[in-house]
Amino acid sequence: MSMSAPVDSMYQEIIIDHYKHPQHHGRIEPFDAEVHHVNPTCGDEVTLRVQIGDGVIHDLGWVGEGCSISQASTSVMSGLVVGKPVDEAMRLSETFLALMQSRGENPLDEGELDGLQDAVAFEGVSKYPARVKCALLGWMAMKGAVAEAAGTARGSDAIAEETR
Amino acid sequence: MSMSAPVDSMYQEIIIDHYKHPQHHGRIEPFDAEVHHVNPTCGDEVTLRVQIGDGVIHDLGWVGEGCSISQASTSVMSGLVVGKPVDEAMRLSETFLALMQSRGENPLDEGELDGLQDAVAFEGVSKYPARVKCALLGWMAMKGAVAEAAGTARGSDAIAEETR
Amino acid sequence: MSLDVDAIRKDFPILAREVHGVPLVYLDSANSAQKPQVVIDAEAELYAAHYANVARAVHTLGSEATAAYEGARDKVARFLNAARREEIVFTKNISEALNLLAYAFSNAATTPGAERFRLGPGDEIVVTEMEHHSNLVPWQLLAQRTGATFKWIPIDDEGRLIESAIDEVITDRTKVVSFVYQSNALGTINPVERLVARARAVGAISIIDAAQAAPHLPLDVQAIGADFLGFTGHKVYGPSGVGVLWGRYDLLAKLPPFLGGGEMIETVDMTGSTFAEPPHRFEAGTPMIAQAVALGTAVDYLTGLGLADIREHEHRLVGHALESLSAVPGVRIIGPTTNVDRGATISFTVDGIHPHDVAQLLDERGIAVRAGHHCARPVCVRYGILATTRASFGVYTTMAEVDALVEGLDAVRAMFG
Amino acid sequence: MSLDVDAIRKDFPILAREVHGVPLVYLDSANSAQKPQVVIDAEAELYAAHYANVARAVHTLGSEATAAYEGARDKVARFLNAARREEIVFTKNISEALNLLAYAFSNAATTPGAERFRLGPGDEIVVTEMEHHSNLVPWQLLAQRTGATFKWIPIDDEGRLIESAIDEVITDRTKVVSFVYQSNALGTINPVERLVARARAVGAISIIDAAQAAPHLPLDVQAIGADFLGFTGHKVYGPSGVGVLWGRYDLLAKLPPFLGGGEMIETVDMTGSTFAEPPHRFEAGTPMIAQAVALGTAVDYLTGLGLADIREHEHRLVGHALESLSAVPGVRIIGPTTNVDRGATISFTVDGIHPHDVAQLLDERGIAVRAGHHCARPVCVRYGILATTRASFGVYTTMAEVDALVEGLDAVRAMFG
Ligand SMILES: Cc1ncc(COP(=O)(O)O)c(C=O)c1O
Ligand SMILES: Cc1ncc(COP(=O)(O)O)c(C=O)c1O
Repeated sequence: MSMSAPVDSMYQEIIIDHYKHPQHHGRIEPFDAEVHHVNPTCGDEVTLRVQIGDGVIHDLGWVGEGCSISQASTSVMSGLVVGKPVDEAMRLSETFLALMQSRGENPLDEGELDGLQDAVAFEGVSKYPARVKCALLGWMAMKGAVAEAAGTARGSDAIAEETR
Repeated sequence: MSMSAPVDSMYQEIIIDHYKHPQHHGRIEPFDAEVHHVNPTCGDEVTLRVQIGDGVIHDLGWVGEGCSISQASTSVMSGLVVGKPVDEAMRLSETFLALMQSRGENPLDEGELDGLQDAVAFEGVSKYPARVKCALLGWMAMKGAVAEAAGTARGSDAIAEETR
Repeated sequence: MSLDVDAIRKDFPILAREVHGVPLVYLDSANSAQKPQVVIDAEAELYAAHYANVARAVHTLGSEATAAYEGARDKVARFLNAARREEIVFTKNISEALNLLAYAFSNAATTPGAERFRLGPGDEIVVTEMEHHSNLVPWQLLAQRTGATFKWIPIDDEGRLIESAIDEVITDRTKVVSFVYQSNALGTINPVERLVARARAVGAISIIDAAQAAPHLPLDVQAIGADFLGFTGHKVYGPSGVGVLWGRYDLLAKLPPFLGGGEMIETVDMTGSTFAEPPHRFEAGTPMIAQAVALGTAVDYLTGLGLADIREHEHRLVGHALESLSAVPGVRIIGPTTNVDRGATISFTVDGIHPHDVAQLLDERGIAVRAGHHCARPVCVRYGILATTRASFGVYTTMAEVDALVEGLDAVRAMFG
Repeated sequence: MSLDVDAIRKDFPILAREVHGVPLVYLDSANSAQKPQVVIDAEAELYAAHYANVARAVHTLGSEATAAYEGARDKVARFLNAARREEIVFTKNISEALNLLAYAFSNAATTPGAERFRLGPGDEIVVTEMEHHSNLVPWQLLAQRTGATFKWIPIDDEGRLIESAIDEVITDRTKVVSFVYQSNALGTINPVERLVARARAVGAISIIDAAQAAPHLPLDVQAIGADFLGFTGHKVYGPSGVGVLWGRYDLLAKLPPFLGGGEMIETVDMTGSTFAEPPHRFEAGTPMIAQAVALGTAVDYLTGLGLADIREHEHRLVGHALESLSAVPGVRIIGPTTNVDRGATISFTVDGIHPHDVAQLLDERGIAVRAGHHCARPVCVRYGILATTRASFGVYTTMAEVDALVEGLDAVRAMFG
């Protein structure tokens, strides 16, 4: 057997890179909301803070524990949404969710794929339902924190449900 | 389809005859013991009285309700054991039990078969475990009544268990 | 469109069998239906190429098995037109599904947030007099555990619920109403809408035993409007060892757990545990993986044939059977004698001949029917009989088989004549 | 005689499969074992030629299916060396078997003659810290229902029971002692005789979870001397959807029913019911007919190979694996590191790499292992870890496969290096 992963590996170079060198890692100050999300089936967890103003995610920081997929995905997500309007972050989140639920049949058009940038590397995860939740953990935490900061009717509890 | 039963029918002529013209049917007086046995899976029942003296079954009478197999078998059993020593009745009962548990592979020698006389007609029943209990009902009642009459340690309760 | 019964029969390998040297005439589908080759193959193929435990594994076989198992949940959800796939719980049979509810209700006593399901003295549990033991004993035991009162809606001489009794028996004290959609002993199809409406009017939980309905008529749980409904795999041409409990999600979400074990938990500590969301909360341990997958195949097979066409085919068989059987001297039909609101199951007695003898002699002619109380003993008690003979039909049953039954009964009568 | 593993591998069709373009190396048998063709065929053949419902039917197919089903009971009785065939109860898995006991014990509260099984405040239920959730949650729930105290025997750093604690934790107040024979998370084989003897000495009922023992070593329930023992079909190379509860007949005879329904009754009236003798009292509804039959085939297959030879084969695999894995930098074995009183299941962590990543990357090389808490979360808590990777072996596992695992771990470490 060779020592390299197969070409269709879930573990794209980019994922390992983000795992080893996570972006926006740490606890930011000041912040408008902090959430803590856990994936009960595997124990992965993330604590995430956001700072929001004028409908824009000004800053975001996180710490977490778990597999490379959950940690790398949170890192990639952070790089994508910081500095973006909340609307756009939510759209990206929807697009990523669609990719994750595609079971390996990528449903996105070129524009959508471009928007996801590095996050496209997680496409292979969609074939493993047990791991999809890992890839979504950070995204769901971000949504929860944004909702909490915005003080919308949809509290973080309701959103936490989705990460189960 | 023809109107006659197949040659390997469980319903030998002899069985139908005994069903239509049961022997030793009725309640005898006087009697030494009376038992009532029920087959809970199909509801067949028999009430049976015996009169015993000097280790011999002097008389036996029964009434019952149920399928032709249970009623005919009780009739055949009665004809076989009345007038016989209790020992011999018990031996016949064992032999009949062995035949019933044979699942169609008759295990008896010629002498044993001769002893069973008409009861050999029930051989076909042994292939149908659900019906074996029907064929045994009267025999078990007889054993129970004899034990009761003899006032032995093995009460009819213990024996009733066997007919379940 | 009507069913192509000849083509259907080729799907079922066992129908090529002979019994006592004559072709099998299988008229015992209400007891358990035979299996089409696609169902047999679904289990075998999973084992031969895609088997592993589900939910717990991150490897390829585990993912494939999980996709197949959860795919079966989607198929069953479509079969029942459930609002959400999470409303489908796999059990080992419908008996377990009904016991699951009865135990969850008594567990509500010590589960915070489950007040809706609590029962105690003064509360009532209502069934009907025509229930299968599996929808009767669990409620008797629940009444014994909780002190609630066990009541039932009586049936009339024709084997139908006494409709005027519905409103009397179901009262403001009634907490649970559980009833059979189609009776396995009588063939009666009950007034489901009336029963559900009455249960809802008094605030009771309504539960439907659809074991005998699922193979024969289209089910739409959203249209029916009940709270829970169950059916069993082996009667819908699926494998043995698997059944289904459907429940409205908002109720399932509050329902206390039943069996404890692997996969039904959220987190476990030595000092206490919390439980997963539905449906997994109710699926403790390794599930019936291959059986659920094959059940998915079975319900798709039924949908492919078309439930409306199946109903029409069986309606014609029943019409013919009722007419022919009534003409046999000494035959008394136990249950509705008109072909209205009744399914493809006909119980009867033959004067002077015990049902076991009838069934056994028919078997010697290749005809498989059932004899006994059909696990609905109170029905026999109601009609003052010990047992009945029962013929039941399915998608593969032909008019010629109904005729064979009638001829067979003539022969049986001749033997005992 | 040692196992002819090459020949055995040909019995299992799935082992010919490729995963990600490389041959499958299946090291997840403790999760669920693969199925030999004879087991797959046993189910399929029943459906294709001898299927009907059991117990209830007088016709030929019903008799054949009943003979096959009850024949499987005989086979399982022989497999366990049970004193009587009536001591074998078929369940859907071992989780149900353990819940059956836990519910029967609480039903004892309202069942005359079942005093022996009653529990209340002050009484103790004892398990171990290494139980599978299925032998833990049912007892936690029973404690909650009855007010009894839930206790456990702790484990040491090597993953073995602290033997000196056995006498302390099991006291005169202990009514039930339920423990795992071989741990699924650690591989530890427990001192069964000591535990049974201690339970007997204090008059407690002893229950053995033999889910992980049954596939690997000879079991003789009469020699073991416990009161109840369960195992699960899918781990002994049998089908999914079937398990076994064995119980001493005199205890089963007094044990209250669990599930209510068809076939578990003696007689049913609307006003109350009485129950059948064991084993039928505990088999409500239509059983897992084809699955029990195929389980009979599976245990005969194991007996044919020889449990002693299986044990020896797996012992060698474990010895080699313990040695090779210990040599991989960063690998820490969770559980006994010596090949004494341990089975063919090895849990480990790899420094700095999450178990899910380890398992997933191994899968990409065709190697199927499990990652997680293995439904024994308290074990992970005990060792301060979130999860482990677990490799487990079976009759078809080769030394080369153990080597492939070790090579795979080198590759995984290289990627994350
Ligand atoms: C030790 C042990 N007990 C109980 C179980 C539960 O078995 P099942 O899921 O088949 O009920 C398992 C396996 O999952 C186990 O390993
Ligand atoms: C109406 C009805 N309910 C419940 C059952 C029980 O089904 P199962 O034995 O599959 O649990 C049956 C069939 O036996 C039935 O006909």
